[in-house]
Amino acid sequence: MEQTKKFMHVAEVVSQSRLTEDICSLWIKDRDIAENARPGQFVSLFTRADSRMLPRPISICETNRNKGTIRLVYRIVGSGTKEFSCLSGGEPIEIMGPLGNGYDLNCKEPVLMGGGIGIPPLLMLAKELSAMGIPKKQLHVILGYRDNAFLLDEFKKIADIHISSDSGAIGRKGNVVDCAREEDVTGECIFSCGPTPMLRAVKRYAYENDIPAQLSLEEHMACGIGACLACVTRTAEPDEHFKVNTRRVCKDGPVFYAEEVEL
Amino acid sequence: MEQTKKFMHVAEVVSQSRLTEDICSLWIKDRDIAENARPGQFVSLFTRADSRMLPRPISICETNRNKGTIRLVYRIVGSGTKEFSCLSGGEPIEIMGPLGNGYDLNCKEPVLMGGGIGIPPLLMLAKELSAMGIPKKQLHVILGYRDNAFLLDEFKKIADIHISSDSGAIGRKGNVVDCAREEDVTGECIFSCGPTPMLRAVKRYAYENDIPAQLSLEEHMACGIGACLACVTRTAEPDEHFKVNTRRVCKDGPVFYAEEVEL
Amino acid sequence: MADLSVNFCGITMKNPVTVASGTFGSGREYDEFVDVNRLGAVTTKGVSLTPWEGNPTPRIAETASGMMNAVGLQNPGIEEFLKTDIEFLKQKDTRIIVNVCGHSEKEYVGVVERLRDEPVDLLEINVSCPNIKLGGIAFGVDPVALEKITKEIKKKARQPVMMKLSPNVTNIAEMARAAVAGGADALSLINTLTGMKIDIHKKCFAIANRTGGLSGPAIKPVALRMVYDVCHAVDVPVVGMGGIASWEDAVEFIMAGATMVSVGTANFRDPFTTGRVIDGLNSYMEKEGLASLSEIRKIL
Amino acid sequence: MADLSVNFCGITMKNPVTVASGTFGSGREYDEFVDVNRLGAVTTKGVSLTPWEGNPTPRIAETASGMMNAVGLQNPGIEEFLKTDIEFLKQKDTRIIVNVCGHSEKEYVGVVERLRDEPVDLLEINVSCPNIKLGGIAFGVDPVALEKITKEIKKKARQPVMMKLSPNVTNIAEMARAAVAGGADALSLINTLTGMKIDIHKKCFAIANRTGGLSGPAIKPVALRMVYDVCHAVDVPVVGMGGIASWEDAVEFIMAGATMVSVGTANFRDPFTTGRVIDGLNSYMEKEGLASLSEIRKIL
Ligand SMILES: Cc1cc2nc3c(=O)[nH]c(=O)nc-3n(C[C@H](O)[C@H](O)[C@H](O)COP(=O)(O)OP(=O)(O)OC[C@H]3O[C@@H](n4cnc5c(N)ncnc54)[C@H](O)[C@@H]3O)c2cc1C
Ligand SMILES: Cc1cc2nc3c(=O)[nH]c(=O)nc-3n(C[C@H](O)[C@H](O)[C@H](O)COP(=O)(O)OP(=O)(O)OC[C@H]3O[C@@H](n4cnc5c(N)ncnc54)[C@H](O)[C@@H]3O)c2cc1C
Ligand SMILES: Cc1cc2nc3c(=O)[nH]c(=O)nc-3n(C[C@H](O)[C@H](O)[C@H](O)COP(=O)(O)O)c2cc1C
Ligand SMILES: Cc1cc2nc3c(=O)[nH]c(=O)nc-3n(C[C@H](O)[C@H](O)[C@H](O)COP(=O)(O)O)c2cc1C
Ligand code: FES
Ligand code: FES
Repeated sequence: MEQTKKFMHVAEVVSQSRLTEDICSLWIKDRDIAENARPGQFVSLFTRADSRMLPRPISICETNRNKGTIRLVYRIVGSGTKEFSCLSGGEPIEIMGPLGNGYDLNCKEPVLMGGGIGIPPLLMLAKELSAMGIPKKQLHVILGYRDNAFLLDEFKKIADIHISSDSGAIGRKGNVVDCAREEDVTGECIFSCGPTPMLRAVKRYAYENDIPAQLSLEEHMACGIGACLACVTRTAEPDEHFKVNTRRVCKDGPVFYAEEVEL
Repeated sequence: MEQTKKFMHVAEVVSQSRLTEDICSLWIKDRDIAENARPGQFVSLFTRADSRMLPRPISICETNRNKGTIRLVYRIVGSGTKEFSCLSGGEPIEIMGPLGNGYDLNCKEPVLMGGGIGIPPLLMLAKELSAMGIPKKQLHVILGYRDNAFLLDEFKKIADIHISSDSGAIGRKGNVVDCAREEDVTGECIFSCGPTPMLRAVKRYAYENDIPAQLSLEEHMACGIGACLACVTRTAEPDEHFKVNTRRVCKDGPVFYAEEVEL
Repeated sequence: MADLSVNFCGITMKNPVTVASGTFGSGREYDEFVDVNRLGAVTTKGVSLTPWEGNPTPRIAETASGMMNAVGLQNPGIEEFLKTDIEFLKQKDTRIIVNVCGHSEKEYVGVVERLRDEPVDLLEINVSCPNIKLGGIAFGVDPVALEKITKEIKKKARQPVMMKLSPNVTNIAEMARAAVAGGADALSLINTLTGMKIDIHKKCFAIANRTGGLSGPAIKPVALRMVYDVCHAVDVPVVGMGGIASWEDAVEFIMAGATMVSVGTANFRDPFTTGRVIDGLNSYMEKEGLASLSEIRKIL
Repeated sequence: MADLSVNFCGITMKNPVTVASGTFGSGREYDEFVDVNRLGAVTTKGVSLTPWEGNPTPRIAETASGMMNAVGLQNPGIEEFLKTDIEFLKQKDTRIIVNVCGHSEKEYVGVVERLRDEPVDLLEINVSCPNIKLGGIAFGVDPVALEKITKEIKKKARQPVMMKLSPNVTNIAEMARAAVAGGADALSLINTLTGMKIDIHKKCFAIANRTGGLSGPAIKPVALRMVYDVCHAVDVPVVGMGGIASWEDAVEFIMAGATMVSVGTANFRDPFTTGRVIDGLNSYMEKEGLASLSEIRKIL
C-alpha cells in the first residue's frame, strides 16, 4: 500500500465513555486524520506526563469524516492508558497519525477474526467493507473476548457474527480459530488482529485452509514512523532495504500477510 | 520555639485567583494545618508530575480557623508553581505542614519589612499581631514591590503602611530599608522576609539602629523536615547538635535572629 | 501477614526494607510520618570521626525524575552521633545500619573501632568520600584502594561490614570482587551518579559544589543493571537501591538478586513510601503464595 | 535572525543543532514533520560494512523520564546506505555526519575507506559496539583500545574523525585524552548508559537483550557533567548530547563547552523538537545580544 501523509496535532477530545470495566471508547476531533485514515492504521497518542517519553500506539476503531472525528477503543493496562482514561470532552491531546499501512480491502467474502483489544480496528474495517457493498451474510466476523463483550452491537448491524470467549462466559468457549472451525465459517480471505498466540493460530488455520490472511501485529514503538527500528518483526524474506529478515511494524505494517512474517 | 506537629494530607483546593500577572492566591482546605499554623511557618506543596521529586516550600499567608482553610500567595517562577497556578476549586493537592519555627511574636511596636514574594507571610503575622491588640498606628509595615502591588489593601486595614518599589512605579523608589530610613519608620523589633540582598540590608540596618530583627530565609529543600541537610544556612555560632556553623532553614528556621546568621 | 523476614549476614531483618543513607537522617525527623519500628532496618546518614561541615549551598537541585545533591556528608561526628542518633534508634524495634565515611583509612577505621561495643547491627562503608591521599578521588572507583580499605576495616570491625559501591565505574563487577576479596560481608549499591546542572540565567552551577550526586527514579535502570551484575559476580548478600519508589521496584531489585532494598529520594516525594513498599510486598507475597522472598530472589 | 552558525573542525554548520545517531534514521521518515534543511547537520544511524540484523524484540522499554534501547545497530550495510540514505541527504541543504560501527578495527576502517569519496562532512565513530577481539567488551571503555582504533581510522579517513564516547567509564576525561592522542579531530558524547528493566509479572527482562542503553532527560545531568569534564580536559570541539529536549538544555551544554548539540530521544516525544531548539536559540541570542554562540561557550 502506498503511504499516507501523517499529521501531528494537539487535538481535542470530543467525548469518552467506558465499554467495560477497563475498556474505554474515546472520540477525538482531528479532521486530517479522520479524512486520511484507512482500516488497520493506527495513531500515536502522547501522554501529558513529561516523565513518559514514548507514544502509545492505538488502532483507529472508527472515523466520522463529516464531523472530522476518530474513535479509539483501548484497554487500560498501564500508566499511559490510565492517563488517557481520565480525559474528558474539551481536553487537549497530542496525536500523530494516521500511521502504518492498513489492510488491503480487495476481497469479496471476508472473514474478520479479532481477539480482545484487537477487535476495535476490525470495526472500521467491517464498516468500510460493508460500505463497499459486501452484504451482511457474506461479511463474517469472529470475535474472541476474555469475558465481557464490547462493540458487539455495532458489528451485529452489518456482519454475520460469531463469538467465543476464554471463559465461555459469552459465545463458544475457546479462541476465534476454534470458533471458526466449529461453526464452519469460511470465506475468501482472513483479516485478523489480536494477541500474538491467537495470530499464530490464525496463521496456521489460514495455511491449512489455504486462505490468504492479513495479520495486524503489535510491537513496542518509539518513533512510530519507521526511523528508529525499535518495532521490527521477523519476516520470512529479507527486507528490500534492510537486507535482513525483519520489517518495521510501524511503517511496513502493522498489517502483514501471514506468510510474510514469522511469529 | 517549640516544634509543632506536622501533617501530610491530600487536601482540597478551595479556590484560586490572580493578584497580579504572575502572583497567585490559593486557598486550600486543611483543618489540621489551619489550626496549628503560626506566622512565619510554611508548607511543602507537592506537584502532580511524577517527574518532579521535590516539594515546593511556600509560606502560609493567612489561615481561617473557622473554615479550616489556609491561603498561599506565590509567584509563578518555574515548573512547579506553573502547575499550581492551574489548580482550581475541588482539585486535590498534596501538602505537608505546618513546617519550620515561625516568628517570635513578643513585641509591642513591630516593624514588618517585606520584599516581593516575602510579603505574603507578613500578612498572617500582621493579622496575628493586630489580633493580639497592637493598634494600627503602632503596627508598621514596609512593603517593597518589583512593580505591581499585591495584598496591599489587606495590610492597609490593620497597619501603618509604607511602600517602595524597584522601579518607583509605586511608593518610594528603592528598597524597604531606604524607605524605612527616608520615612523614619522605627519600632521595637523588626520582622522581615524577602530576597537575600534585602535581608542583608535589613540586617545591617537593624545592627546600626540596634533593633532586634527576625529574618525569614530561603533555601532549596528536599525533605522539608530537617532530615536531609539540604537547606542549611551559615550561622555565627556552631549548631548545638551538628557542631558546625550551619543550621537547617526548614526545621531550625526559616526564621532566625539577624545576629544568628551570616548572609 | 506473609513472612517478609530475610536473613542478612546472619542478622534477621523483619522485612527487606531499609532507607538509603542520607535521605532519612536517623529517623528522628521522619518519626512523625513513619512508624520507624516497621522498617527492617534504619540506615543512618554518614558519620565520620570528627564533625564535618559539608558543602556550601545550594546543595541540591531537581532534575527530570530525580535530583542531585552535594550535601557533602555534613555530620556531627561519631561522639554526638552516638549520644543522639544511636540513643534514639536503640529504643526502636528495628535493625541499625550505620553508614561510615572518612577521608583516610585511619578515619574510617577510627569510626569502626568506636562502634565496636555499640548496639549497631551492620556497618555500611561509604567509599564515595574524597580520598585525601589519592588527591580527592573516591576510594570507591579504584579496585586496589577498595580492597585495601576493606581489609583494614575488617581487621577492626566487630559488626559485619558492607561496602557501598559507587556506580561511577567502568566495571561494577570488578569493584564487587575487589571488596569481597578484601573481606566484605555484604555489598550495597548504588550510590549516586555524578551529575551537573547549570543555571543558564544566572550563568552558574545549580549546585555550589559544581557537581552533585544524581539519585531517584531516573537512575533506576542503571542501579538495577549494576545490582544484577554484582549479584551474578559475587556471593555475598546485597542491599539494592537507586530510584526505588514502589513495591514493584523493590520486587525488580529482588529478582535481580538483592536481599534487601533501600528507599532514598522517594522519601522526599512521599514520606510514606517505605510503608507502602512493605505493605505492597506483603500483598504480593500473599497473592503469589510465596513462603519467603528467597523464592523470587535472583530468578533472572 | 541571529547568526547561529558554528565552525566545527573547519566545517561551517549553519546552526549547532544535529540529531543523535539512531533516533532519526537518516531523516527520510522525519522529513514529513521536520524541514531537514533547517538542521545544522544530520547525524545518520550507525552503518557497518555489511548488513547487521540487530537484536530480537522487545528492543525498547520506557523508564522514568527516559527509555532504554537495544536495537543492536541494525543497518543495511554501507552499500545500501550510500544508495538510499546518502542519496537522500545529499539533496538537502544540511551537513552530513555519518555514524560508523563495527566489530573489529578492520570493519570500522572498511566503512571509513568506503566513505572517502562520498559527500560526507564528518565521521562519528561509535565505539560502543561489542569488540569481537576483546570478547564483546566495547572499544569505548578501554583507553588503550580507544587510542589504537582512533589511530587506525585516522590513517584512512578523508573526513574529520569524531569519536563518540561511552559514559560507562570511571574517567571520561581519560577516554577523551586517549581519543585525542589517537588523533581524533572532535568528540561527541554521551552515548547511552547501560541499564536494565525487569517485567515482574512475566518474570523476564523487559528488553530481549537483557540490558539496554538508557537515554533521555533522565541522563541529562550525567551527560552535562561529562561534556564539561571533556571540554575542560581536551581542546577539540565537542558535540554534546544526552536528554536534550529544549533550547535551555542546549544552552546548558554549550555553556559546559559543547560546540554542537544533538537531539535524540526527545524526537520521539515531539518530532518538532529540533525546530523548537533552533528557534529558541535564535531568540535567546537576540535577547542576549550575542553575535556568536562562542560568547557563551565554556563560560563556566
Ligand atoms: C499498532 C498497534 C495498535 C494497537 N492498538 C490498540 C488498540 O486499539 N487498543 C488497545 O487497547 N491497545 C492497542 N495497542 C496496544 C497499546 O499500544 C498498549 O496497550 C499501550 O501502549 C499500553 O500503554 P500503557 O502506557 O498503558 O502501558 P505501559 O506498560 O505503562 O507502557 C509502557 C511502554 O510500553 C509500551 N507498550 C506496552 N504494551 C504494549 C503493547 N501491547 N504494544 C505496544 N506497546 C506497548 C507502551 O506504548 C509504552 O511505551 C496497539 C499496539 C500497537 C503496536
Ligand atoms: C521557607 C520558604 C518559604 C517560601 N515562601 C514562598 C511564598 O510564600 N511564595 C512564593 O512565591 N515563594 C515562596 N518561596 C519560594 C518558592 O519555594 C519557590 O519559588 C518555588 O519552590 C519555585 O518552584 P518552581 O517549581 O516554580 O521553580 P523551579 O525552578 O522549577 O524549581 C526547581 C526546584 O528548585 C526549588 N526552588 C526554586 N526556587 C526556589 C526558592 N526561591 N527557594 C527554595 N527553593 C526553590 C524548587 O522548590 C524545586 O525543588 C519560599 C521558599 C522557602 C524556602
Ligand atoms: C540528600 C542525599 C544525601 C545522601 N547522603 C548519603 C550519605 O551520607 N552516605 C551515603 O552512603 N549515601 C548517601 N546518599 C546516597 C543514597 O544513600 C543512595 O545511595 C542514592 O541516593 C540512590 O538511592 P535513591 O535513588 O533511592 O535515592 C545520599 C543521597 C541523597 C539524595
Ligand atoms: C533508539 C536509539 C538508537 C540509537 N542508535 C545509535 C546508533 O546507531 N549509534 C550511536 O552511536 N548511538 C545510538 N544511540 C545513542 C544516541 O545517539 C545518543 O547518544 C543517546 O541516546 C543520548 O542522547 P538522548 O538522550 O538525547 O537520546 C541510539 C539511541 C536510541 C535511543
Ligand atoms: S517505532 Fe521506530 S521504526 Fe517503528
Ligand atoms: S530540607 Fe531536608 S533538612 Fe531542610
